Amino acid sequence: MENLLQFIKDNMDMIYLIVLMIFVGIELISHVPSVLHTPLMSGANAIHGVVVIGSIIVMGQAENNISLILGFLAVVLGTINVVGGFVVTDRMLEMFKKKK
Amino acid sequence: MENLLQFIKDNMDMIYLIVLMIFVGIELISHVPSVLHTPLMSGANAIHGVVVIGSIIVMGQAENNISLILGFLAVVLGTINVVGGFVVTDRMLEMFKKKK
Amino acid sequence: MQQNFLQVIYLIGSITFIAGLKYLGNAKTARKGNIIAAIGMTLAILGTIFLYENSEGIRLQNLGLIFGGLILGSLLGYIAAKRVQMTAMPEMVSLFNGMGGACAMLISLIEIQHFTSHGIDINSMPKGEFLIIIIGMIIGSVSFAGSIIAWGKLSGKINDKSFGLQQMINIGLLIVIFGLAILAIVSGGEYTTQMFYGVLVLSLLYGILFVLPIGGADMPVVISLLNSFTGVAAACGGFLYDNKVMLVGGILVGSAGTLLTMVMCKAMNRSLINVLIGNFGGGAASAAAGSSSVQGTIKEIKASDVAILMKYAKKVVIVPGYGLAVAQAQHVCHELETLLESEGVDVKYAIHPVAGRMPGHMNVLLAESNVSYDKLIEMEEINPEFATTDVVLVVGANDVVNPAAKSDPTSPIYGMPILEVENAVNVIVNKRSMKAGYAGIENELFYKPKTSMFFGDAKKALTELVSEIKSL
Amino acid sequence: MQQNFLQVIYLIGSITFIAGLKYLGNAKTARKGNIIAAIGMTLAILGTIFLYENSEGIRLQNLGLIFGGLILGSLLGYIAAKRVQMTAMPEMVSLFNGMGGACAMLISLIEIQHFTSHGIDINSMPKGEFLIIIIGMIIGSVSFAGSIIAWGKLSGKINDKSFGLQQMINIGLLIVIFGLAILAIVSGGEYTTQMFYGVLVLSLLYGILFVLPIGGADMPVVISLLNSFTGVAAACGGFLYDNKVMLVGGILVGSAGTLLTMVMCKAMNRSLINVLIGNFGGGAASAAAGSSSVQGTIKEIKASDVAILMKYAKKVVIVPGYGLAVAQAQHVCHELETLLESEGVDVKYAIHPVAGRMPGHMNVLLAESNVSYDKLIEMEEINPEFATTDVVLVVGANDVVNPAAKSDPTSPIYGMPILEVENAVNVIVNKRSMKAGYAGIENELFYKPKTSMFFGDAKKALTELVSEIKSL
Ligand SMILES: NC(=O)c1ccc[n+]([C@@H]2O[C@H](COP(=O)([O-])OP(=O)(O)OC[C@H]3O[C@@H](n4cnc5c(N)ncnc54)[C@H](OP(=O)(O)O)[C@@H]3O)[C@@H](O)[C@H]2O)c1
Ligand SMILES: NC(=O)c1ccc[n+]([C@@H]2O[C@H](COP(=O)([O-])OP(=O)(O)OC[C@H]3O[C@@H](n4cnc5c(N)ncnc54)[C@H](OP(=O)(O)O)[C@@H]3O)[C@@H](O)[C@H]2O)c1
Repeated sequence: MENLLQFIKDNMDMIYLIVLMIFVGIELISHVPSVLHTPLMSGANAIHGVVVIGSIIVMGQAENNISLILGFLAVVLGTINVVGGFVVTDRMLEMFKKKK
Repeated sequence: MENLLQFIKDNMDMIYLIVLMIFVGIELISHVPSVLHTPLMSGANAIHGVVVIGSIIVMGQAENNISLILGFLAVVLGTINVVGGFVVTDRMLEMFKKKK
Repeated sequence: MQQNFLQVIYLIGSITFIAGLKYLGNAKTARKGNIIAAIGMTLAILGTIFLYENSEGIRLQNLGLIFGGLILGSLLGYIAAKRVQMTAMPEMVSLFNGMGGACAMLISLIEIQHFTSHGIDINSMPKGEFLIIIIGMIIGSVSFAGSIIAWGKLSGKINDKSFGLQQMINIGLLIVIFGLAILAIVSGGEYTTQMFYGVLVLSLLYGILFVLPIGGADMPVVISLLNSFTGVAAACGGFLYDNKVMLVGGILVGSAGTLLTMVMCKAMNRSLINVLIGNFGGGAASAAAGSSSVQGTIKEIKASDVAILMKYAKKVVIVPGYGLAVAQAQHVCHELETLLESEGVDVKYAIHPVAGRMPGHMNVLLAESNVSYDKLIEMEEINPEFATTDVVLVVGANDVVNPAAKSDPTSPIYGMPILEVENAVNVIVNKRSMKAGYAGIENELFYKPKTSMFFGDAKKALTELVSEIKSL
Repeated sequence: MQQNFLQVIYLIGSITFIAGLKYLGNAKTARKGNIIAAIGMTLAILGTIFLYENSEGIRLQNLGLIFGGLILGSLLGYIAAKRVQMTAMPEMVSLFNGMGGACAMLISLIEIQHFTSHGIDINSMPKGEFLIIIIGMIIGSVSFAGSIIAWGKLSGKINDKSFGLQQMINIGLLIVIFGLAILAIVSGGEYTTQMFYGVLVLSLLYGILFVLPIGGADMPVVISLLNSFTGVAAACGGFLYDNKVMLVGGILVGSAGTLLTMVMCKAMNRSLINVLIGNFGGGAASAAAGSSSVQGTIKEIKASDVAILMKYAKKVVIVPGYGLAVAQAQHVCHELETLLESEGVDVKYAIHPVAGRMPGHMNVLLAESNVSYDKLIEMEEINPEFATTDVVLVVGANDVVNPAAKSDPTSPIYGMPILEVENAVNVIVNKRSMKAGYAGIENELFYKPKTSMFFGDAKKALTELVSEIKSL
C-alpha cells in the first residue's frame, strides 16, 4: 500500500497527464458526425504511428546485429504506419470536399 | 533565450497540464445548451473557490497578528465562495428538474 | 506517506472538478455534477487541513482559527445562497465570485507580509515566486473590485456611470499597473514594498473603473469574465504552492469561463469587445429609444377582449421576456396557464435562449412558479408551431420577437434568431408603454395589423386577465 | 540546451496531435487537421533524430540506417496509400495499424534483447521497466496479429472461422498470457527470458484467435478497437523513454479510439460485447437468411419500365447501399443521375449513416465518382422528403430500408433509424436476389404493393437502365 502510494506520488505528473488526455480524447470524439468516423479512425491510426520515435531511439542505441535488424524493421514499419496513415486519411478527406 | 528554454523544460509537466486543462475546459463548454449557461457559470464559480486551500495553507503558517487576521478573512471569504457557490448552483438546478 | 496520500486526494479532487463541470453541461446530469464537484472540494479542503506539510515537514498551525473561518464562511455562504431570491441569483454569483477574488488577493498580501515581517529584504525573494504572487494579486483584486461593482449594479445599488475618456483612462491604468509590477520585480530598489502596495491600490481602482461604465444588462457577460479571472488567480495560487488541485480547478474555470463568456456574447449577437467598450446595454439603449424610425398606428386591446380571445382559442403560446421577471409575474402567469388548460386550451411557453437578462432566465423563473418543464419549448422547436397557434401572448418581451432581426441589416440585433410570433393568428403584446427593450430599438411588430397592445404592468395585467377569464 | 529545445518540439507535437484530432472531427476543417498532425509528427521525428541524447548525454548512432528505414518506410507507405482503391481503404487502415503494433512489439523485443545480449541477468532489470516493456509487447503483438487477420478478412483472403469453444479458449489464453507475464516479472528465476518469449508467441496467437471468428462486416469496429490498442502500446513506449509526445499521442488515440469504437457500435445499434462475442455479422447472418418469416408476393419490373417511370418523374431519390459498393456501380450511378437531371428530373441521394460497411462509406464512394456533395442528403433531412418523391431507387441497400427496425421489436435491428422510403409513390429495389443483407433478416418492404424488384447486379442493371432511358 505504501509502495503504491509512493509510486503514485512519484508519477503524479504522468497520472495527471494521462487522466487529462483521456478526457480530451473522449471529448474530442463525442460530437463527431458519423460520416467522419472512418477518416477519424484513419487519422488517429496515423497519430499512434508516433511509436516510430521509440524505434528510432532504440535503433540509435543498437549495438549488435540482431538489434540493428529488428530496429531497422521497426523503423520501416512505424514509418509506413505514419506516412501511409496520413496519406490515406488525406485521400479520404479529399473526397469529402465540396465540389461545384 | 537559453534561460527561457531552461524554464520551459523545468516546468514542462506544468505546461502540459495547463495546455491540456485549457483544451478540456474549452471542449467541456462548447456543446452546452444556453439554458445551462447560468448554472454552469455558477458551478464554475464554486470550483474556483478552491483558492480557499491556498488561504488555509497560508493561515496555517501565519505567525503574526496581521497575517492571522488577513488569513482568517481569506479563509472566511474563500469558504463563502465555495459553499455559497455550490448551494446556489444546486438551487438553480433544482428548478430545472422535470416535474410531473 | 501522508503527503502521498494527500496527492492522491488532490488527484481525486481534480477529477471531480472536471467530471463535475462535464455533467453540469447536460440538463439531466447537471445536479449530480454540482454535487460531485462539491464532494471533491470538501475532500481537498479536509485533506489539506489534516495532511498538509510544508517542505520542512511542518504541519499547519492555527487549526482552531482555520476551522472557525471555515464554519463562519460556510454559515454565511449557506444562508446567503438559501435566502437569495431566484431573480437575484446573478448578483449573488457575482458577490461569491468577488469573495474568491478577495481570497486570492489576500493570499498574495499575506505572503508578502510574511516575508517583510521577518525583516528580510523583499528583493531577496525569488523572482519567479514574486511574479506569481503579484500576478495573483492583480487578477484577484480586479476580480474582487469588479465583482462588487457588478453586484451593485445588478441589485440596483449602483448606476451606470460613463464619462468621456473612460476607455483611455482604463488602458492607461492597465499600463501603469503592469509597468509598476515589472519595476517592483526587477528593480531591486528600496521601494519595492511600496510599489507592491501601489499595484494593489491601482488594481482595485481598475476593477471598479472597468465595470462601472458597462451597461447593467451586459452584466451576465461581465460576471462570467470576472469568474474566469478568479479562476486564473486561483491557478496562480496553485503555482505558488505547487498545488495541483488549485492549478487544475483554477485553469479549468479560467478556460471554461472564457469560452462561456464568448458563447454568451454570441447568443446575444454581440462581440466581447463590444460589451467591454461599446457601452450599448446601458446609456446608449435609452438614448436610441428616443429616435423612432418605425411609423404606424397601434391597436390597443382591453383585458376583457383578451380574455374572450384566449378562452375560446385552441392553442395559446405565451412568450415571456424580461418584463415578466421585473414584474415578478411568473406566478400569475402560471395561474393563467392552468386556468386556460382547465378550459381545454393547449398552452405552451416559447423560450428564447436570451430572453430576460441571463441565459436560462425564463426557465429558472417559470420553474420557480412550478410550470412543468414539458411546457417550456425551445425556440427552434416552437417556431414552426406558431403557424397553428391562435393566440400568442407576449409578456414583457421585446427584442426576442423583433422582426428587424431578420429583415433589417442595419439593426443592431440583425442576425439574432427570433421567435416568429407573426405567423400566429393573433398577437397580443403586454408591456407598460411603447418604450424599447434592451437593445434600445423600435419594434415593428407592435404596429402590425395582427398585433394588439395590452398595456400595463405584467403582474397587474395578467391578474386582471385571469379574473376576466374566470368571470366569463 | 538542445534537450530543452527537443522538449519544446515535443510539446508542439503534442499540441498538433490534439488540435489535429479536434479538426478531424469537423467536415470543414478535417483535412487541415490531418495536415497539422502530420507536420507535428514530422517535427517530432526529425527533432528526435537530431537532438535526442540519452541520460548519459550520448547522441543516437546508426543515423544512416535510421534514415534508410525512414525513407524506405515512407516510400512503401506513400505508394500503398496512393494506390489503394477507395473501397479497400478500411483494410489498408487495418494493415497500417498492424505495422504500428509490430513496431511497438519490436521495440520491446529489442529492449530485452539489448539487455540479455550484454550477458546481464534479465531479472536485474528494474521491475517497473520490465512491466512496461512486457505490456507494450503484449498489446503491440495482439494489435499486430489481429490487424493482419482483419485485413485478410476484409480483403477476402481469410474467411470467418469459428468453432465451439472459441470464446473459452480465448479467455483461457488471456489468463495464461497475463499469468506468465506476471510470473516473468516477479519470479526472478532462470527461465525469465523463455517466459518472455512465451508471452510473445501466445499474444500473437491470441491476436489471431480474437479476430478470426468475428464477422467480416463487423471489421470496422474491430479495426477501430485494435487502433486504440496500438495507441496504448505507443503510450507504453512513452512511459519507457519518458517521452511526452509518444505518451500524449498514444493515450489520445487510446481514449479517442475506444470512444470511437463505442460510437460506431451504437450507430449500428449493436453493443461492443455483441460484436466481440456475438458473431452475428458473419456465419449467423447467412444462417438466419434461410428462415424466411415474411410471406407475400413480389412484383418484378424490367429495365424498360423503370426507365419510363424515372424519366417522367419529377423527383427521384436514390438510396445507395452495400451492394452499390460491391458492384462498383458508383460511376454508372452518377451517369444515371446526370442523365435524369438533364431531363429535368430532380435527383438526390439518401445517405444512411451506416449504409455500406464503414461509416461514411456511401459518401466516400459517391464522392469518388464526382457526385456533388449537395446531392448527398443525410437521413434526418431526407426522411420528410420521401412523401413528395415520385420514385425511390434502392440500389444494393437492404437493412437501412427495412421497416422491421421500426415495427418489429423482436428484430435484431429494432430501434435503428431507417430511411422511410415507403412514403414515396413508387419504390424500385435493385439487388441480385431475395437474399438478406448484413443483419441476415428478411425485408418486408420487398413485398409491399408499392415496391417493384429490379433484379440484377447493380452495375449491369444501372447500365441497362441508362441505355434504356437514353433510347426513350
Ligand atoms: N438572457 C441573457 O443572457 C441576456 C443578457 C444580457 C442581455 N440580454 C438581452 O436582453 C434582451 C432580452 O429580450 P427580452 O425580449 O426578454 O426583453 P427586452 O427586449 O429587454 O424587452 C423587455 C420589455 O419588457 C417591458 N417591461 C419592462 N417592465 C415591465 C413590466 N413590469 N411589465 C410589463 N412589461 C415590462 C419593457 O417595455 P416597457 O418599458 O414598455 O414596459 C421592455 O420593452 C435581448 O436583447 C438580449 O440580447 C439577454
Ligand atoms: N456502415 C458501417 O459502418 C457498417 C459497418 C458494419 C456493418 N454495417 C451494417 O451493414 C448494413 C448496411 O446496410 P445496407 O442496406 O447498406 O446493406 P445490406 O443490408 O448489407 O444489404 C446489401 C444488399 O445488397 C445486395 N447486393 C450485394 N451485392 C450486390 C450487387 N453486386 N448488386 C446489387 N445488389 C447487391 C444484397 O442482396 P443480394 O445478395 O440479393 O444482391 C444485400 O441484400 C447495416 O445492417 C449496418 O448495420 C454497417
